[in-house]
Amino acid sequence: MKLLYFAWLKTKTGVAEEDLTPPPEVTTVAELLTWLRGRGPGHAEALADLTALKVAVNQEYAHPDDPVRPGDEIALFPPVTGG
Amino acid sequence: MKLLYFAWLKTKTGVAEEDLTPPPEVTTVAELLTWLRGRGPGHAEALADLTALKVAVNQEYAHPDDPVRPGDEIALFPPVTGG
Amino acid sequence: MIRVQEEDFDLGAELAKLTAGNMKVGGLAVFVGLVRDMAGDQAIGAMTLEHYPGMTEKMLARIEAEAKERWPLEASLIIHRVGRLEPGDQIVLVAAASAHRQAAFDACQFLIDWLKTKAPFWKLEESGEGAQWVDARDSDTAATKRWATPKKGTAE
Amino acid sequence: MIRVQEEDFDLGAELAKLTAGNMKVGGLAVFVGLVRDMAGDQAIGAMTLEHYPGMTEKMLARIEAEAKERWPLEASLIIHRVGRLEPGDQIVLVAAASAHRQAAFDACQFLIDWLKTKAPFWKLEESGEGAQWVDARDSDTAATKRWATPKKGTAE
Repeated sequence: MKLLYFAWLKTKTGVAEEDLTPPPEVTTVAELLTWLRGRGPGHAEALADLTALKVAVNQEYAHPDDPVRPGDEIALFPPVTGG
Repeated sequence: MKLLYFAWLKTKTGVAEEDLTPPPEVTTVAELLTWLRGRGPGHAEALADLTALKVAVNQEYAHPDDPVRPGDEIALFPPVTGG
Repeated sequence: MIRVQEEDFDLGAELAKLTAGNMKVGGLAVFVGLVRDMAGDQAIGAMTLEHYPGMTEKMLARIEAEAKERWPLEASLIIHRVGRLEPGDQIVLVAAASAHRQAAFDACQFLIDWLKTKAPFWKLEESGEGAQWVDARDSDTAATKRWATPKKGTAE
Repeated sequence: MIRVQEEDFDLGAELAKLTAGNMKVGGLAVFVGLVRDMAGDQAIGAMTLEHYPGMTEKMLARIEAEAKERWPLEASLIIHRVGRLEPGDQIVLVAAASAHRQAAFDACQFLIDWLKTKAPFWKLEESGEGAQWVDARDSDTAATKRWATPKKGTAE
């Protein structure tokens, strides 16, 4: 599973991209976020406030109960501010 | 008093501009239009439908009961279609 | 700024001038009206724009002043052409620049809505059946109404 | 058409290309976003626009497709820049051309409203106090809401 972090999520986790293999019981976006928070203090802080977080699974916006699968590209980022 | 006609009012009256001296009892836009209709069949036809007519007195939109005075510039035209 | 002219205008150059050097502009909204080759189901060869010199400039200046009063604009521009125009030709340009996009958008829409019902221009369209004065559209009057009560002097 | 690029764009040339040869276009509505030198009461030296390559293009294409479905557009264009930008620089261009002006205006506003809440761009502003990620504005979310229920897949 490929994880991508953008904007201040990248700063706080200290990583732009990482390849991870979560345990098989991680099957939804919400479960993935919970598991990621355990990876260290940077991840815990970056992912603390879920209301300030957007998730895209394979480049589509996703909800907490949407499924995640091995091989997916999961992006985590704050609300967008372009334009 | 200077009268100006635009668009199809000019075509129907056959005149773009005329200098006229209405009788002293013509003191309002409405009275002026009534008097102008008597100037001939072209004027009568052009000024027949007052709802399709806009009037400007000295380059300001005017209402039927607004005053007209000697020396005024009175323009008669259809609803505008620019832009 | 307002301009009434027979010549065409250079859209890119006009817009570049409008915001050049002003670092307070966050949004620029623009509308360009162009001559179509159809009016309803009738093919149009060309059109002639007549106007009321003197009153035209007065009304455009007042419409622009009203927009500046209603929205915090950094810059605004109205250019309207007169004379003979062919399909594809530019007729009118209105532009509004502001710190924020909604003010720019609203002011731009206001400028063209008011121009369409208050500025003394008339279109004469040439088709296969001869030349015909264009009728005013109810939708234009309706579009203007959304900007609420006009002030004295700008009323139609 | 959509484009994501580091280079600046020539506004006049882009707009001219958009309507060239299409005699069905009666109205062209355009919005250009520019870098301001102030954010709130803080002076901004420059900003860097980060984005999510791949998803950005996908979202912009979808936003454009949605606009074309909602309004009868003759042409549309979205250009968004990324990388380092300075005050006065152009950030984004959205444009919509239609037979009638209201469709052009509404589509243009829709394009920028949706872009601002759905396209994955993020602004990092440099001020005297260092670099700071810009917070999303509630007013942008509110502006998007006026276009009613987004379809599946474009939802935030």
